[in-house]
Amino acid sequence: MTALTASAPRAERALHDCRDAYAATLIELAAADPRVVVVVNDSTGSSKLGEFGKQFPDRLINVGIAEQDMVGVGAGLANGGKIPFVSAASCFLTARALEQIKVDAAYSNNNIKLCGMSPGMAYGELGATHHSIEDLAWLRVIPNLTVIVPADPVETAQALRWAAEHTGPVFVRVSRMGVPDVNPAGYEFVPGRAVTLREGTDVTIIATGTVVSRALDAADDLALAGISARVLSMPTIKPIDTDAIVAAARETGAIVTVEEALTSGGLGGAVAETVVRHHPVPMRFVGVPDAFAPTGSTSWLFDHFGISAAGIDAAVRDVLDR
Amino acid sequence: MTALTASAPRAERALHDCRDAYAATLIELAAADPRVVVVVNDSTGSSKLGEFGKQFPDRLINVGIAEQDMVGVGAGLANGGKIPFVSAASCFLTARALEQIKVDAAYSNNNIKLCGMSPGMAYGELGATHHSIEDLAWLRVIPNLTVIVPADPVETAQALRWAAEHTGPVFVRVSRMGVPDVNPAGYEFVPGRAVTLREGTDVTIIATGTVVSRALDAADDLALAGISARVLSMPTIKPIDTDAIVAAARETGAIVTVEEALTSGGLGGAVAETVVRHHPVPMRFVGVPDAFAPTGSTSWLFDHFGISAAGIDAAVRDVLDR
Amino acid sequence: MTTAPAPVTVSASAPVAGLVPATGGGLPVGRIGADAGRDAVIAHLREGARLIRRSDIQMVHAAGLGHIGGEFSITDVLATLYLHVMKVSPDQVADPERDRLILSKGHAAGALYTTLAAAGFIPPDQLATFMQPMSMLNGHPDRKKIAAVEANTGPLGHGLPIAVGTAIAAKLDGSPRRTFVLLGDGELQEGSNWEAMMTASQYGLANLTAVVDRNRLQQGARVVDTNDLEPLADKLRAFGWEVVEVDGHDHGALLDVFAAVPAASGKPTFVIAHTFKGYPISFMRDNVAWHHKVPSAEQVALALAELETS
Amino acid sequence: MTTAPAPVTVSASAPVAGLVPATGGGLPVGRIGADAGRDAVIAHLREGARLIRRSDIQMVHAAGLGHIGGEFSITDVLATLYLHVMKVSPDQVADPERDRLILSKGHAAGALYTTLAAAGFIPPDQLATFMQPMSMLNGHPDRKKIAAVEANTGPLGHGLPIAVGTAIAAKLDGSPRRTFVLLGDGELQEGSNWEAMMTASQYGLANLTAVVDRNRLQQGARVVDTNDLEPLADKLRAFGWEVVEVDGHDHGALLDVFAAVPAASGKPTFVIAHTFKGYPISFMRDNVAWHHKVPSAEQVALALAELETS
Ligand SMILES: Cc1ncc(C[n+]2csc(CCOP(=O)(O)OP(=O)(O)O)c2C)c(N)n1
Ligand SMILES: Cc1ncc(C[n+]2csc(CCOP(=O)(O)OP(=O)(O)O)c2C)c(N)n1
Ligand SMILES: [Mg+2]
Ligand SMILES: [Mg+2]
Repeated sequence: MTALTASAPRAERALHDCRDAYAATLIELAAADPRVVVVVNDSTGSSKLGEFGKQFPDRLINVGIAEQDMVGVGAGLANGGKIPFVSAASCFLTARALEQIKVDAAYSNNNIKLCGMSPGMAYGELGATHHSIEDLAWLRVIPNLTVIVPADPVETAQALRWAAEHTGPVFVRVSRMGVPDVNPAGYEFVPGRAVTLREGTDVTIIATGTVVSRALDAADDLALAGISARVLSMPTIKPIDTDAIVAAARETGAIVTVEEALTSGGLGGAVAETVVRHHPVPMRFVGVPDAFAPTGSTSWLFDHFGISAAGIDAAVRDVLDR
Repeated sequence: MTALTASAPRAERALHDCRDAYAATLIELAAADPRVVVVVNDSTGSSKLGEFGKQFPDRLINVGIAEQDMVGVGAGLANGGKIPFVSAASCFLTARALEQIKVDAAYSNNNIKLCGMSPGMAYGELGATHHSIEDLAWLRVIPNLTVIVPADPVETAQALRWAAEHTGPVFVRVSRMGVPDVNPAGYEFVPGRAVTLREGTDVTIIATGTVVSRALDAADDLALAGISARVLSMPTIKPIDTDAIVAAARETGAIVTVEEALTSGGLGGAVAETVVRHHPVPMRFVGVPDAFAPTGSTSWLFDHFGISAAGIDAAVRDVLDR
Repeated sequence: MTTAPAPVTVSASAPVAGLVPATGGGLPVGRIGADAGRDAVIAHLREGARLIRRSDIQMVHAAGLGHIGGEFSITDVLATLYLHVMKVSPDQVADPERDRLILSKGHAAGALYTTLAAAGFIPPDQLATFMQPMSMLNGHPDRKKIAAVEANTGPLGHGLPIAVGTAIAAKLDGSPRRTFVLLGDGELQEGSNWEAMMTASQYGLANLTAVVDRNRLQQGARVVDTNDLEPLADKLRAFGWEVVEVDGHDHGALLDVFAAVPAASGKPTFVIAHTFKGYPISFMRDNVAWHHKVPSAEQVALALAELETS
Repeated sequence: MTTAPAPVTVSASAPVAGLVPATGGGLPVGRIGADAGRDAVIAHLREGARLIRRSDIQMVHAAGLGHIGGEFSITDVLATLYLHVMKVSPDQVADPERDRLILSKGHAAGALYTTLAAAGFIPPDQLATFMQPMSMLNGHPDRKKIAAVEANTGPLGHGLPIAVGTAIAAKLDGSPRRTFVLLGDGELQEGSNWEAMMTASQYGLANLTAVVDRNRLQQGARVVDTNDLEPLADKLRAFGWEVVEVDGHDHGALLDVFAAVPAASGKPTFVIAHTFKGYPISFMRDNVAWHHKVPSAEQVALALAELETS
């Protein structure tokens, strides 16, 4: 995928593993509220919860490699008055325990927080079994479940704090691949609310999670070519911010979605359904197309699938047909 | 949901349980090909496979109440040269064995046929745990999996025969609630191909499976009010018939989808994604909204959610704004 | 702290043959405390179970849906727990310190509802709404609609992991509250149960009691012909549990078993309750056809007559 | 019908300290037939395993990714199966009558790939592409890319159900072909395994052999500290399997165990292979840190030196 425009110069940006914010925030929440517990499936290390376990050994519940049990135990802990954060690789948490998520978490309205770690293609070389790119499509349709995809460490921490306060089932995707800070100073996460990171009039790029920074880069590049792209960050996939989407459709006339997920069913699907209901406009979808990914590192796969400033740029030009 | 127009008179139509066509076709296939076997999870009776078991006792493999095992065993049988039809209530097959469907069936490209019995709200009164209304959204996004939702017994039989011939993973939703024959005499199922059951110019109703007859009824009613509705039956959800959808959007300018499933992510989602990509038009979605259903019989729930001629009629008028 | 016995109403009248009253009549029977004396408790449980079964079969008949076979096999266990053993009462359903029961075999919801009605947790007149549109009495229990329901079940193999979670919560709280979970025997074919058993053993959950309704029948066939569980006690013991076998229709024996929990060993306890599907009705008992068959009016009348003398 | 022994190449040269060759050198070693005599077979397997480990550690080092600890614990089992026991050879990978091995602990793909290379199923030069873009050597095995791979694994708890399916297929065909499945011990915490064990027992799958790599370590901790499996043999026996315990690094003992399958009892066989994660490398052995740690060039050199004398 080659860029159609020259790249704008990029500022040097430190990259963060959102699991660090995750781990620190859980420790903070646990220190403040004795009801906070964590449930893992032999995933203490991959969730960076070693320090949590040192500080709260009884409150780190490791059920072993048993995802159905893990979510069920989480539901039971919620019944027993705890606030469980179930922390497991997103691929296994969602694919292996989907009925428990549907029934024990959502349908039962239990106060359980499901934390999908290292989602998307964070485990690039490990292959399709370890890619969690279906999770947004699978979870978004489950009633009564809030689905959050933070874009940077600050948003991760805020989303977790909100989840701890909120009574009810929540899924949070906690990213492992390095991301820069994308939200402005003083940012406050509001569930269900899109964030306008850049104003624009020709097209709107709606991105979620790890790819928000790439959407911003693409907007920089497009500006050089005289294309004014609005950039919306969409941290909540469910409930989706219908107003922001409809305004984008109405005001900019075209939408490109970007996600570290399948192009079907997830953010792109949610936006498409909203758009045709309220204000039909042309759309393009950047993400993983309908295929199992080949072997490759995360960054190689991002480029391979065009989940990059260049790929977004191309999708914008395609939807604008110029 | 009350009809906005008078109902057209309906012809008396015999209703069929598609499981009968299912059972008869599996016996026919098994008689013709010794590789055909069936795998069940204590679901012999609910799959109407008693007679199959009598005729082919060794080829009805009952693993007990163990869905993960069931799909894995099916994958292993395929590896061993068999053509396994895995036959279980759609709710449990899809929610409980989703990772096995992703990995052992689709990613492994095994020659396995997954038969989701009694899907949708066939188990109305049994509640949301037994409703399989997420299955289309969940399975449609899995690469390399063909997803078929037959509308009547003839299509059920033809889809199964095609699945047996086709090498690769296939999911077929086998309906339990009574449906009339909707396809014309001489009908032939073609995978990936929509069927135009009625021509029309003002709007297109795209329906799948059990609700196709309701779409036809709604078109009858709408005709009385001078609204010309095209009716497309969409037996294959994946791959979706892009050409038929785009033609409908272009030629009729508005689309209403109808499914015994959530209004998000399934047929409606697939059509919305196609439309915004190729020819954006306004859409409405008839199905189960984003909620767990209350207690009630199948027919009560259909009416409750407006998955009826009257509900479709209302959705059409809403999308046409008249 | 067992709650004081509620007034015992034993007013069920003999049924008019062929005529099916809307509910069992005579519910609620209420809970009975330990101070009543063992014989009185057993008599109360026997009568309670009889009235619950009366109510259940009529309810299933009226709804035209239900799982009467697997409901009758667990009625005595449920009656023993809710009418006496468990520290939970209608005014305590939100008390964090309540004992909990999770009906993992959620298809037997009818037995749970009629037991909860008998114990005063839900108004008996609600039983007439079983499976009706917008009823709180869904085909499988829904905790959002009934406060006394601890978990939404229906898909098999969910209850034991949840029970492990409530038991860990109690242990973290240093609370003596107990968790009970009732499973089907066919249900034990679900692997999630064995995951949960390992966790329960690892965490030393002596406060957790699982009861398996060992009626030897599942949906479509005998368990032994589907996916045998034997040697079941050996399996459970190898998974680190205390195992007790009991006649699941003998209230006195059930009382003894539940009184022995938590086990001195610190292990969780698995009770193998030997039962009969459809017990004690002659034409239902041990008959796989009665998994979800709905009794006709005549069959209800026959069953009610048999229950009179049971 | 064991295939004739392929020419044995034992040309591995001692490594230059600090210098890591691209692959192990000397692969493939080929299969050895029964007619070679037991001592020759054992010598061949020992040398094969040594070369496989050489190759594997260099491959993992070069890729900067892999699960070397859990690969070294199963190398001897894999070598025994692929270099001698199993009736499958490179020109037979599509033969319906081949024996099958399913690597359920798919994270140990590196051991499988190097073993397949040693046995001639994949070109040794492919090993240099491990984990690289578009490689056939993915982090977990993919049967669409490698004909000798029977199942795409990686998520734990998938292999045994699949193996049950291949074994039922063989039984339906009246074929003597055998199925082997290799699992991790931590993996046995997945309930799907226990479901499959019940099915295997019910179907009397004597043609099925499961091997558990009993290295007593899982990803983040010791098994006993996570979710203990003991008494493991009792569990497996209670689930209807023959149980054999063996030193999983002793090729002769492994040969004896596999020769005894199918068991006369008609039951499936579970082999508890007692192993060490990271065996035989002094600084890796029995050390949980080596689950997916990648060895430095110095560590590779040290390990290769230790392998010379192993
Ligand atoms: C996950 C799942 N698979 C299948 C079913 C369908 N089902 C309902 S009851 C039943 C049989 C249960 O047998 P058992 O546990 O012995 O209970 P009993 O019939 O004796 O009450 C089955 C298979 C289900 N409810 N959940
Ligand atoms: C379903 C699932 N959950 C979690 C993981 C992550 N994981 C990979 S390896 C591993 C530990 C496996 O332990 P064991 O089976 O003992 O294998 P060993 O580490 O000894 O090779 C875990 C938890 C996984 N691959 N699949
Ligand atoms: Mg039973
Ligand atoms: Mg291990």
